[in-house]
Amino acid sequence: MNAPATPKYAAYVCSGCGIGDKLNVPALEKVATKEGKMALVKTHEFLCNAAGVQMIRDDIANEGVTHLCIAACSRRAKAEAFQFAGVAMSRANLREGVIWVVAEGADHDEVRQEMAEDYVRMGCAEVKKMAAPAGNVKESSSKKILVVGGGMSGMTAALAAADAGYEVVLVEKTGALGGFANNLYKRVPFNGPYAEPQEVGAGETAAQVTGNSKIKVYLNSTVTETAGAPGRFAVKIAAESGSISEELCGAIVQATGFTTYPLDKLPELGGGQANVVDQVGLEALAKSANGGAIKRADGQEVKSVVFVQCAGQRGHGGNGSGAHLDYCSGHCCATSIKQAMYFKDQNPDVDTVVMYSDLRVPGMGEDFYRSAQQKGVIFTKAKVNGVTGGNSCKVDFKDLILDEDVTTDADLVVLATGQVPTAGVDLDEWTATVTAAESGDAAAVEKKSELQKISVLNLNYRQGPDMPQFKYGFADSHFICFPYETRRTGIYAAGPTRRPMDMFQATEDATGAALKAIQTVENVAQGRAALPRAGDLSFPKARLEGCTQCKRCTVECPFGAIDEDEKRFPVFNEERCRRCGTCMGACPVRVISFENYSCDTVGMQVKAVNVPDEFEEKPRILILACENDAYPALDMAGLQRMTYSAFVRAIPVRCLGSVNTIWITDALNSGYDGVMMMGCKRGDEYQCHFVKGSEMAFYRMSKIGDTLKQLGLEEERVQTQEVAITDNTRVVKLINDYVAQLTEMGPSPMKGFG
Amino acid sequence: MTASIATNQTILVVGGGIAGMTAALEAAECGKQVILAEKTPTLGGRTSLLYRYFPKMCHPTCGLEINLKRIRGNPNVRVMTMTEVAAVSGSRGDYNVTLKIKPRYVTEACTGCGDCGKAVTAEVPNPANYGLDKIKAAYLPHGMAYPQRFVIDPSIVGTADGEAAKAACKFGAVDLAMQEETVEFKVGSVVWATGWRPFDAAKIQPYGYDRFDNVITSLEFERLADPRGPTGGKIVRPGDGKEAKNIAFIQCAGSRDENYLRHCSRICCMATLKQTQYVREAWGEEAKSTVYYIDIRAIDRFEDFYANVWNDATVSFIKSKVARIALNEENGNPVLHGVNTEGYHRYATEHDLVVLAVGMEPEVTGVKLPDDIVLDSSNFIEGSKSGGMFGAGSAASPLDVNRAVQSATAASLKAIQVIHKTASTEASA
Amino acid sequence: MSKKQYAFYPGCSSQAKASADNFVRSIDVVCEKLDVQLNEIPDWNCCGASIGYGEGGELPRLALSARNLALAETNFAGQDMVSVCPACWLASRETAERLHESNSLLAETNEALKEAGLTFKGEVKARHFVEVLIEDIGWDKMKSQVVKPLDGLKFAGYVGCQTNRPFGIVGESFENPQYLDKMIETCGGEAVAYDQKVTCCGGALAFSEPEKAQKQIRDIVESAYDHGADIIVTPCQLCQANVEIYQSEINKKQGTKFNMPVVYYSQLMTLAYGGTARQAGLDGQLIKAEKLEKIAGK
Amino acid sequence: MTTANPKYKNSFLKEVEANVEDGHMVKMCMQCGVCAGSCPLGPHWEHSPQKIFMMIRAGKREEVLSSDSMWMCTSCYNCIVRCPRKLPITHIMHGLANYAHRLGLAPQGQPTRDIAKLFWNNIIKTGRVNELTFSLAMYFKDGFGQGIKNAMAMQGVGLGLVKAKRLNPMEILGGHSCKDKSGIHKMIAKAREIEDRRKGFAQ
Repeated sequence: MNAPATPKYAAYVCSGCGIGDKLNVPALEKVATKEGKMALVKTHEFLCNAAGVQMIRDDIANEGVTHLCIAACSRRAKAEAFQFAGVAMSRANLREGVIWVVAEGADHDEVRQEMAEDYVRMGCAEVKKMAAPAGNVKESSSKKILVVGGGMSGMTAALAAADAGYEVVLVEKTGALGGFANNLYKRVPFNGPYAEPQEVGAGETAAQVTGNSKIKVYLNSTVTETAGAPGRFAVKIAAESGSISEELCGAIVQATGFTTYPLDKLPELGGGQANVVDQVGLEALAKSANGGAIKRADGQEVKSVVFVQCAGQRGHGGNGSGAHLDYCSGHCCATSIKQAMYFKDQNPDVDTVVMYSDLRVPGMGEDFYRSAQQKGVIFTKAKVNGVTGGNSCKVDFKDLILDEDVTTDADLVVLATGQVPTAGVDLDEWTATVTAAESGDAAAVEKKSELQKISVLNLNYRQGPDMPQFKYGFADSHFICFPYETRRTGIYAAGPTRRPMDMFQATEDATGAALKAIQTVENVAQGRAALPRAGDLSFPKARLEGCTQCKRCTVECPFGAIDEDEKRFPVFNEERCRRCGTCMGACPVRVISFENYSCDTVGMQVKAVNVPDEFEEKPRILILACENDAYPALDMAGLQRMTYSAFVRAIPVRCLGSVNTIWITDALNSGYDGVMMMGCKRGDEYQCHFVKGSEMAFYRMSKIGDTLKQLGLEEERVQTQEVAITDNTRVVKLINDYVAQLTEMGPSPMKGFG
Repeated sequence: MTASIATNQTILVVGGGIAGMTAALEAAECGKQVILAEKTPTLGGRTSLLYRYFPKMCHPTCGLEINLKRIRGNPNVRVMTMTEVAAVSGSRGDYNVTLKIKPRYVTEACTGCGDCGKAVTAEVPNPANYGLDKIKAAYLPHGMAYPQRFVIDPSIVGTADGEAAKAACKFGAVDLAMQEETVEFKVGSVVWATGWRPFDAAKIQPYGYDRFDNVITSLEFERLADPRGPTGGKIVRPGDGKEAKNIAFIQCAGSRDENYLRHCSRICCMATLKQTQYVREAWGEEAKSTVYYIDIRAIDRFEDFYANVWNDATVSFIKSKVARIALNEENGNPVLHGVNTEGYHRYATEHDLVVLAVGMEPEVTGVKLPDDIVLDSSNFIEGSKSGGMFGAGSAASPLDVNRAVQSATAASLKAIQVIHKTASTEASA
Repeated sequence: MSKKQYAFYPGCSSQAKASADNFVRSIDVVCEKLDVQLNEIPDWNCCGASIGYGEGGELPRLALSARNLALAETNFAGQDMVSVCPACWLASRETAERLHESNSLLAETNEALKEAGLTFKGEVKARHFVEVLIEDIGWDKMKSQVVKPLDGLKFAGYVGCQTNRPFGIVGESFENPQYLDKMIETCGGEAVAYDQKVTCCGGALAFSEPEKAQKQIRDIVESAYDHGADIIVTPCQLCQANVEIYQSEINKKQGTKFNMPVVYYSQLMTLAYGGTARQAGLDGQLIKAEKLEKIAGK
Repeated sequence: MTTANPKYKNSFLKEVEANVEDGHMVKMCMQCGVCAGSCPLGPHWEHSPQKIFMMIRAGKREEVLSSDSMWMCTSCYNCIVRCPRKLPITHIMHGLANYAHRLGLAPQGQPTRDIAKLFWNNIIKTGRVNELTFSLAMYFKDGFGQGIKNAMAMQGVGLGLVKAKRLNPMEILGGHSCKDKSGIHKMIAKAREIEDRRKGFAQ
């Protein structure tokens, strides 16, 4: 819905929770009326209770209030009570932000009151520049789910989405569904009693997929182009035959699986030699034996077998030169246990030895381990120094328990090698190649088309054709609480392309990814944002007439949400957007804004603060705090009644990435003595849910030095800090130290000029 | 409350930890109606009592803030705290559930101002710190508590303290007459995200958790390291407040042991590796962590975290299940007795503090569950006979947070499928 | 009132003038006071003890214990078989349980038993006398009989191994069992806390590996002294013998001055129940328990 | 039976499973070492139980059976109650010792082995222990001269026990005994015969 033609502004001051005792509320009302220019100003002794909220509702209904500033507690408190559809609302934080953090006692009454009055000024100034986001409802958007990859993960995702009532398009590059599972004789058990291998069931699942009317399967096909955005992905699917089909999809599940680490890269463990196989090689032997005696390639019955765990895995912690995979593939211990059972179940006299460095069978896998021991499988903690294949294989190893070097022989040696993800193109490599290609490097041009061939999605995003890869080439999320939160809205990786995993986890993972895909198409239909600003209806708008085509927004957007049209103007794909505002922070001409968050909503707050002149010795410090970590930390400092300087004025921002340098220069121009920015941890282990926000802020501020010099200001007047949500104690110290430092430096020379 | 709050198109999620919040939110953000029932006074569960996560060393509170914001902003989720499931009857698509709501003695009118807490003198063991310290008997569970409403401990109801709390509240939010309530309604599907509890370390008698002050659990250690914890983040001994620099971590404390928990709890190895880094951060080169283990289960990409800790000079690893702990009566140091099985070396080693990496026991262990539920041999929830109820997160299997959330997301869709089937059959009928 | 009836398996050391002769005398008094009647199994045989394994092997040892169990079954049908000796109890209970678990083993054992004209039906339950006291008699009744509380005496309750492991008394911890301390307190004595409560005394290896065993014994006695005990109390014959007998040896070899009496819980009870030094078998101590004799003399 | 044992093959493990009391549990050990740390005589072992289990799996037949480690068992049962895999370790140790002894591979002059033999013969003779003859037998097991020394060394104790009426000199003339000695002898002979048959010992 759109706000009525004539906006009406109202402010509501709560006098509860001690606000009335510690502050001069009538004075606050006066500020709201006189300076805030609020048409309607009311005080309530208990604003968040039913009566208080009803009062506001009535004003909206009867007085035509369209914009309201609630001067009470933190925006993080009583959020449910203060929910009013269709009106713009700001919150002036008088409780957590003022009375709970300013020192007790009459000596502080003046500064406490000044602080509160400023927050009221800021709240009123902010709301005047806000509009209630209407949201961009797109009922017509596509709710079809594209699943890339027809293995266990892909098939499970397809069925999961179909069973929830959604159309699915499944693209598989080979001629059959089933993927890696088709290689297996049996699988590790999915459920109790975790004692015996189970039937794989890939065939049954494939039959369910092909028999499901909601699922359209493309075999021998690959995705050659993915254009558009969530709700409107235009997908080109090319069959081997060369025919191209087009599908309009709403969201994508990437279940492109893995390949096994090449055996021939492990000569030190006998890789490539006769009768030395990897786990998938053994599955083949077991399949052809089909319950009978397992025979080697040369047809000889296997009477003794050694399993070498962590073969070319876990770096130096595993077996092999250490120059292979640094990670553990997680499933291999259970897989070798299962494979040893193939032998024992067929003939208990077969000697089966599993050489491990750490046996990793978490959860109920412990029962599977016990079951193998019950069957007589021997487990040895060992470091394998070398394997030679041939008619009688030799395994040189150190028994770490008996602490001695031994050689044992075996008819067959099985190397537990790792999973290598199939996640398409590495974007760093892509960017490098493209840059080189654009500068006319012929080889790069060649390489670019090679890369396009290995791409699994061929996205036409300017950031590259596939999902950004996390460590070791897995298309995983960077976040622990949000395993499906990646940098490509509406695209979710599932199964071993996301993280090394076994088949059971892969099916679970695929089900989860299917949900996220479904959620995406529902969000798009309602114009809602995805995590972390789930449900946000606002989205960035640009006044293109003011745009200088500098491309900063398109380059800096962490989510690849912004394309460029032929005239190099930015094209916003709001369905890809996470509403972080990084584009807004990047824009030098300030043409990008959200309905409820813009250069003005913050800029006006900065300007609204009443900055005393240099003689009053009351410095003013602007704090721009990340709304997800630093601002809650400030709130919790209040909750614990810690005290910090009443000279600071804190404004929550969506992300430091959204901080536009104009706010800083405005603040300094209007006589603030310092500006402190508080954002999340940056670097490899960054905690910013908008990926580069904190990084950006530090980068941009490093560039602000010259501006400061022009203003004749010390660099210390702008400070950027990493603050974690648990830093309630530290944040107080940061503030007080900074205030002390600025007091030391003396008032800003800009005072009075603003 | 009436049955009308829910229909067979509603999903009930039991448990308000990170798995339960996730299951509820993912469904709600797909447009489904969800009731989220939590046993304690606040959402957040075990993760809200963790200081940091492995392997990123980031703060669980950060994710909690995002999830709470999602819940505040989503009318599809109805949160019920201090609420337990008393009974579930019916089957897939059509369950009748009975919930019991314990009295909080504080109504929705609470603003979290804290006056009642100031008025009360009695103190109770602080649940947010596993009882390592005390809090007022009228309290906010912790800084991130949601709903942000105080709780009055039953122990002061009917006492002068209780009356003092009542008198102190300007908003009349304290209701000492509050009684346990029972509500019944229909739901289509139930997701059990009931989580886990630390295995009772006192049962592991050779380690003397019940006899020695300086033998604590990994969860208690987590609170010691947390700036919001009982020691303000100082790693000191509960016994005598002495700085704990030389710390032993004993793995598989309860797990992988047929006398206690037959399963591997999966998270304890990584949790210990993480905690060795707390020790390092606290004491630098003076720190000394010794990890006594059977197998280090740093699965998949966590391996590199293990590799880094392995290369940390302040941390050493001994492949050994510690046989027993004795006490040095002079200095209160626990003395660990055992054998390093890599080559058979006996040890009798003194440490300042011993941290038992206790295993995960399903919270539902010993709880009477609906007959429809299917449990495995360790009481993890495999699913339900009629296929309308699902385990999620560490209620389904011992999982780390990342996997628990993944599992909860999957469970959420399974619940949605049940709702969808019911709806479509009703439509066609 | 009618007495509780049990088939009694005394064991070799409890015979007249055997190493635990004094023990059984006190047991008799306790039974008398608590209305317990122990019916000695006719012609019972040695249980094979723990050391029997070396030569005895598996089945012969099972047969030995099965014979006692069979005799109990036939002579005192319906009664539990009670031992005062941990080794006897352990062997009997273990046999009963293993034969219960394995039919083949039961068949083989009975095949052997037939030679002695017996069969084991697997009905009788093998119990320890301490179980009878705690589970059948109860703490209240044990306390009710106390007329001469052992005021002011400090005891180190030494549980040792086989009364405690692998079976132990129901509900007790293997590492820190409480019942013996509770018995001491029931008799009015003070139980000191010390760290060798369940340390092994060396068992049968006291004979074959004297140095190693005596190291164990030294630890136990030393800790008892360090924690202020006057007397060590134990439920086990082998513990009693080893810990008492070898103190002089250790003194001789290591120059210690150990002189710590080692008595049985039943001796404390006898005295607390008003029994004489003779009834309590205090004359059986190698290291005289003067403090107890004084109380008996009161 | 005494074929050379290939390394890391099942043969010796299988032999142990067939012929050693509770030997079928050896394969269940997960090498945590709690038994090794729990044994009171641990410091005197050459090989800890858990290590012996590994040696069995590694096929070290001679080293295991000729080791005197299992003869160090005091039957304190600490290992059994702490083992996370519930291996009946004490029984397995007893079983291994007995098996080694029967095969004649157990170390010669291993004192516990000798005493075990004396003890068994002592109890089988009459069905009950004769503590006096047992003690004397022990003193004289290493020959007369040593026996006198041993006896003298323990004289004080002996006399003390006699004075305390806890050792009866008259037992030299037979002492306590079961009535049905012959029945017991036949029973034991039979049991041994069955076990030998089962375990494949020559009659």
